[in-house]
Amino acid sequence: MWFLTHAWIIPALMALSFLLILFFGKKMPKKGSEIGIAAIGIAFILALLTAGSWYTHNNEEVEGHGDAAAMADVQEGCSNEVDHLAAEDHGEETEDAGDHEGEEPTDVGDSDEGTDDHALGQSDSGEYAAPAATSTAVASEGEEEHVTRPVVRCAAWAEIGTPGSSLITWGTMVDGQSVLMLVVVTLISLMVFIYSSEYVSGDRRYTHYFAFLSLFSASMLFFVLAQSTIQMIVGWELVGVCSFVLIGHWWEEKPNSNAALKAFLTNRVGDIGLLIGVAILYFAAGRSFSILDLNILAANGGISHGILLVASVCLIFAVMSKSGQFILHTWLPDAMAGPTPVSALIHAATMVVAGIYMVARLYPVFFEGLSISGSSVNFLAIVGAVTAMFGALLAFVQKDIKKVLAYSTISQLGFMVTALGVGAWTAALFHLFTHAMFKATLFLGAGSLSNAAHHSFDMVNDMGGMRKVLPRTFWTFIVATAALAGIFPLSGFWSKDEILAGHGSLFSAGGNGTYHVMLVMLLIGAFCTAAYMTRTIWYAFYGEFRGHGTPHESGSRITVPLIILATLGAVVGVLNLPEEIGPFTFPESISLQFEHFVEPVGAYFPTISHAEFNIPLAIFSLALALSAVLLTYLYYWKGAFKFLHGLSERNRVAGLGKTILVNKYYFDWLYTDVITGFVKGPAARATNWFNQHVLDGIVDGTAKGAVVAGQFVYENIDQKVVDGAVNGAAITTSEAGGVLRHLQTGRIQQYAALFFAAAALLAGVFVVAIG
Amino acid sequence: MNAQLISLFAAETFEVPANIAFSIIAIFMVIAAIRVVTTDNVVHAALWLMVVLGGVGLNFLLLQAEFLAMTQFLIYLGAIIVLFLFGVMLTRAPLGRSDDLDNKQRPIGIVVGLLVLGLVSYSVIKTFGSDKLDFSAYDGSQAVAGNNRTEALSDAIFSQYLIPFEVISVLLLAALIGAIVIARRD
Amino acid sequence: MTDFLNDWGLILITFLPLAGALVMLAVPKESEETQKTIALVASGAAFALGVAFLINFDYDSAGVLQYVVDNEWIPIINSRFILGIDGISLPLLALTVLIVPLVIIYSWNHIPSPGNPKAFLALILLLETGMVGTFVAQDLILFFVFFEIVLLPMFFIIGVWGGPDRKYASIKFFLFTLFGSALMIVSFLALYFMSAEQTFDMRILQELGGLDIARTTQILIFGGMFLGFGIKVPMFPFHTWLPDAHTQAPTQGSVILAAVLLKLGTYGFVRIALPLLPEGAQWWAPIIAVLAVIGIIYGALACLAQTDMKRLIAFSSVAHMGFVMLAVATLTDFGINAAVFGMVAHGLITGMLFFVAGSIKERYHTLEISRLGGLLISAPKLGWILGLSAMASLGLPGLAGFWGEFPAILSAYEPAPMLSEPLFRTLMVIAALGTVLAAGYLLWMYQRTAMGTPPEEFADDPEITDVNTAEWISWTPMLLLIVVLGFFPSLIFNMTNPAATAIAAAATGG
Amino acid sequence: MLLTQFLLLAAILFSIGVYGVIVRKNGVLVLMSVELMLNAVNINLIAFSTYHGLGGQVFALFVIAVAAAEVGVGLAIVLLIYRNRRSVDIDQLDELKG
Repeated sequence: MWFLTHAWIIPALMALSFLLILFFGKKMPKKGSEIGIAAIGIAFILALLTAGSWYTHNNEEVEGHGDAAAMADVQEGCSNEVDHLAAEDHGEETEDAGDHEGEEPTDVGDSDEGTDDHALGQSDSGEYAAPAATSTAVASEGEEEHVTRPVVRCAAWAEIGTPGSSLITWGTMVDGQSVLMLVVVTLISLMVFIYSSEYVSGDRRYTHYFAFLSLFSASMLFFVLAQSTIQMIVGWELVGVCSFVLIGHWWEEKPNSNAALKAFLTNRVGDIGLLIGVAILYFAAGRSFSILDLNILAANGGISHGILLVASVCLIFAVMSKSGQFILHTWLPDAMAGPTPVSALIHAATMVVAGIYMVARLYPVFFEGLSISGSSVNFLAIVGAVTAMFGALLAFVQKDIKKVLAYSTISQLGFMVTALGVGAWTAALFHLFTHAMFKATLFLGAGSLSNAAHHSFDMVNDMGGMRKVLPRTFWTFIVATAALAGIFPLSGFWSKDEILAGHGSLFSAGGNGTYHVMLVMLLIGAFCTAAYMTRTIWYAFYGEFRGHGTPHESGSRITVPLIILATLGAVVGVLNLPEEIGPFTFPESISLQFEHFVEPVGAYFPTISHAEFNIPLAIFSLALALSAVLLTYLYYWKGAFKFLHGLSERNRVAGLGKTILVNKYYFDWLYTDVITGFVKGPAARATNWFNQHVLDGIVDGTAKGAVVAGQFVYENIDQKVVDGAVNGAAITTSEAGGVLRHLQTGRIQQYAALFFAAAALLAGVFVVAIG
Repeated sequence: MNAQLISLFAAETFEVPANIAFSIIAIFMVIAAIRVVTTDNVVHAALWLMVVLGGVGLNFLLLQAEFLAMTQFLIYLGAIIVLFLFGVMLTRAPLGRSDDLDNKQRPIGIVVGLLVLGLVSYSVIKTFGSDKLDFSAYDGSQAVAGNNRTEALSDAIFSQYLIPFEVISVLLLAALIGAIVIARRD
Repeated sequence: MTDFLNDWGLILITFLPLAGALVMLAVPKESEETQKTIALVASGAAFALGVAFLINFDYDSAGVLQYVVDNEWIPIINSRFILGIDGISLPLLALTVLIVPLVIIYSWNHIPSPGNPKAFLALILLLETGMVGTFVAQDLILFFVFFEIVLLPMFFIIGVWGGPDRKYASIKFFLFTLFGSALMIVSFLALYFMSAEQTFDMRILQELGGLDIARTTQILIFGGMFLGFGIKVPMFPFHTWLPDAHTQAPTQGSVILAAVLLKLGTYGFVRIALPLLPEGAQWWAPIIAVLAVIGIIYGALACLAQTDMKRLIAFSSVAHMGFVMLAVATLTDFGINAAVFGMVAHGLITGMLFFVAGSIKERYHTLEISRLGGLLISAPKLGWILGLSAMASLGLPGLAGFWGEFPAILSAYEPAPMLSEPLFRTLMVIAALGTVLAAGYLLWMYQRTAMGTPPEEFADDPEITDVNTAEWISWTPMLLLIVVLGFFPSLIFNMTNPAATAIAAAATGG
Repeated sequence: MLLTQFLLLAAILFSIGVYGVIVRKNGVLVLMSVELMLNAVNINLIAFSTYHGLGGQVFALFVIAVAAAEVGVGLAIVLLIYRNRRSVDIDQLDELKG
């Protein structure tokens, strides 16, 4: 329990590591990398302990009934809805059992005993009717009531609005989903940190690299543990900025900084959706950012369908940018400009799945808003399926091994999004989990290859025949490729199959809806995946070495993480074995463990149904993958299908297709040249012109007008009329003066005489006349 | 001496000799003043002026303003006359006689002077006629004895007239500096 | 201590800088160190008082005026000398008394040409008195007097110590704001004559809440204030003085202009226009909101076309103040909170950007973006500080800018009940688009100035050094605050929330 | 003694002073005439002070002080004029001629 309530330590540790590296890193013997590795190592251990703790917590007998009991681990004040539930439940309880201590929810504080007592107290006092907003899922399953009890801790962040009812909180919301991400993020981070200490050694900004890698881990963990949507935004943007910094790690070269900018700006475009979506949900949930509140309300009809639909479309927009979905995927391949470990960590395993995670986190919003259940098409599924298929096609024409992997990532993320879109929630997260392992292996393997090939990623021109020189890299790459292609019994097979089954179409049943079109698209995507990965292996590892110099195997700090990750990528599939495969049944203790661990059951999660494992579909998809491998093998290794070679040069249609693919469906052209070009160029210039000429023109014109008017007044009225009068007077005066000037002798004494005489005369007048 | 005694002394015992003294002094003063404005020797003019100023001081004594009289003697006779003599010498004025000291406005001057004199005399006589001097205002509220009149004067200067006094001091300073600035060779 | 603050605190904090300026006049021109010390001590004392206020302020009743000083002033027009602070004034007051000493420290070895630190620092201190006075004045005439006091020193700072085009810029600045002020004082007078009490006391006027003034009259009076305050903000289309003033002003002038002066306008809206004229505010709110959003997009687009760094930052101010005004126009507690936070955040961030721009100008003798580059190589720390400020400026969460920008967008989703929801929601979306453009122009600017390799002409320039001590001292507090406020926004919201709630209630007549 | 006798004496001295100011050509002599006028005034002041208290004496004192200052400055001016023109003839100072 301690680990669940103190999960905040993990991101805080990484943030501390960031500061330490930033300020003291350069003075350390290993330039700060040791701080980062130590911190992430501890974080990983803590994450594992948290996972263990969650496992126990989750499997504990649920004492008490209803959602109030399930939410007993939610700290007071973190969620209005839960407080509401608790109060309701509590009220009934005190009615029924007068002997209860009457422990008010208000004094729960952070004492876990208090909440436990509360739950115990309930079980003592017998059966209670579930409150109004209870989950029907729990009741309908009937058997044993398993309810997920998220552990939520929060602190006030700010209060904006009417005091008492509009507190913005931040904190941790720990349940299976966030624990899973904790483990994934810390594990991959640990591997990448170790790998990087060799891979980027001697780099010009080695210390900064580790600092920002730490900051990235901190932000990602902060995001994963988010208790409120606003906290999610913060984490979301912070990982974005870390990605920006790390993509642009070698910013001396223009293409790198361009890629960084592109990534950041594209994400910003998506962020509009996030900001607006969160704003809508904030007001819809009665001025609350709490994820729990939102989910409870959305799952139980507390928010109208229309609002949920708009909000989910807005949020999908955000997913498109962050998780590289069509049509905002274009930044992801360019993001490969960053160091390879960064690509592995950020642009394959963790940051890019933030979108998936966000959808999964707010799943009731999407589930209800998009009416996933009982439908056959929805926006989320379309986006995912299109991405999965077209992304895979793009991977075919890439020469750069990292770009192949980037498009592969886009495509695989499409799989996950589709899974969420069709209601296969667990499958999506399971695929996220397995994909993180094998895709990280692939990226790190690509890094190892380029290390040998003089830092080139061009597999067509600079690689080839590497299998003999880099045996460890080769074998791990092969394993990860097989997993990615979904070859039995590697992990990719299980997770991909679950997604396919979740469509509720073609051989399978038990899904939430019947998504035929998406299934077909995903199958095409899966076929392509197997094919382009085989192509990659051909170019990288077989044939003659086409580069220069003598390649050599990388050191142990590179290969050990590779081996660990490849092993994991191979075996983690067993974590979610189905209950039965045809005649075989797996004991309960080992089947669907992942699902039990991750998937929430309760008021804050919609009721989703789970597809059964389906042997025909599994065999069909496996056959597709194997045939893809075989065909590609024949094409490259054996030179079969001669007519295909050079087809694009001969056939107009094929040529056009290839051109479209090479130009990435012209999205880059559209964004960079058309939209950005327009905004930066004509639009900005027009605005500036407007400012300088129209607005400033008006201002200057007014000023000039005032001056001209002034001049007119001066010349005509002042000079002619007024001055005329004045001048007239002056002329008269001057002439009179001409007469009188003779009096002015300049002799002071004359003046004195005049003065005295005049004074005397005047005084005389006074004295004689008046006095 | 008490106040009564003084007024007695002033009013009666001193009446006649004072009048006689005044007449003599006044005649000398008028003659001397006329000489000041008519003499054709600059230095003589200064010396005649000295006579007038001394007479003024004596008049002060007659009016029982002994402090003022002393001041008059010290400043005018002591300082200002010397200053004039310096002025005369520094401007290389002819030390002997000269015919060129007056301009051509003598008639105008006489007319204006008589006009002023006539007017002032007329109004003075008309207004004050034969008012007798009494020195009661000197004693005013305070019983004056011995030197106390000077004391009262100083009291007046440093209390009631403090600010004008200060202003005058500043003026003196300014004049001093001004004179130096104007007159110095540079 | 409390008694002292009650009786003398506000008077001292307002007039200490002025006293410093007067003392400085007595110091001979040659002893520059003494002048700088006097300036620093005077503004430092004001800062210390500001800290004392921050400590002793009663946050629980931040919605009511505290430390009120109420003395007779001009009895013949019933104008009184009333000072007081509440949760809206306090953060801005604190911002002012913080920024000025930092500017003075920065000036220690950065006196712009043609020199004469005595006059320069005295003007800055005079400026401080004006700014502080504006934030604490609770009488319309007093407010107006302080509001105008600010004008003159700034005019001279731009006109004397400015760039090559300083005359044009300073006169434009002066005339523009004076024009606004003229209309503003007319509005104040109208308010005086129209209201039942015939008083300039804002407390009484706010209590009356414009109830005794007819709606059309209110709209007209608000119009005058709108021009007066709107020019100062500045709102589109009255902003054209700003880029010129910023570009030509010396660094210190730019910093104060951006950090504090622009806030006088928005503060005027929040403090005077909204609560005193609720019905006028409700009529004008949609117009203000539309202009604010035009300002956001327009400012951003204009930024993209700029070739001069300072001018770019100046236009970004137009965009950012657009967010503040959008928040104000919603007339909600949320919006006003966001607006005040936005003011403080913008003050810190844009002030910081101008500081950095000034330092770059000093080193490179140009701010032409196309000529710069590779700042991260030539002066890495300066480059990182520029990066952090740019990130904060584009509203990155975890830094101060976010808490001004996001709540502003949020508040536009649900404006006050009498305002049109569809309009404000549309504006919200457009404003959100503005955040993308903000990221665009700031990062393009950053890319072109800081990234890449230094251009030939500056490659080995010995003048291009990294951040020096005076710069560190004056920048560190601002940088720290940018980060701290990003993570602990309640530091500001605690003060503003009660006051903002009260003002929103007054503005919506509730 | 009568008040009038002093006042008449003062009047005579004053008129003589006026005559001197009007007639005398030499700057120093003009100043002397001015002194005559000032002293006449002083007599008046003292004479009246027998009626009205010490104020008159105080003012006479001030007049003396001012006169001293005036003489100082006046002589300085005369000196300057002399230095510039080698003459102190006031007749020749006719810059004010219209």
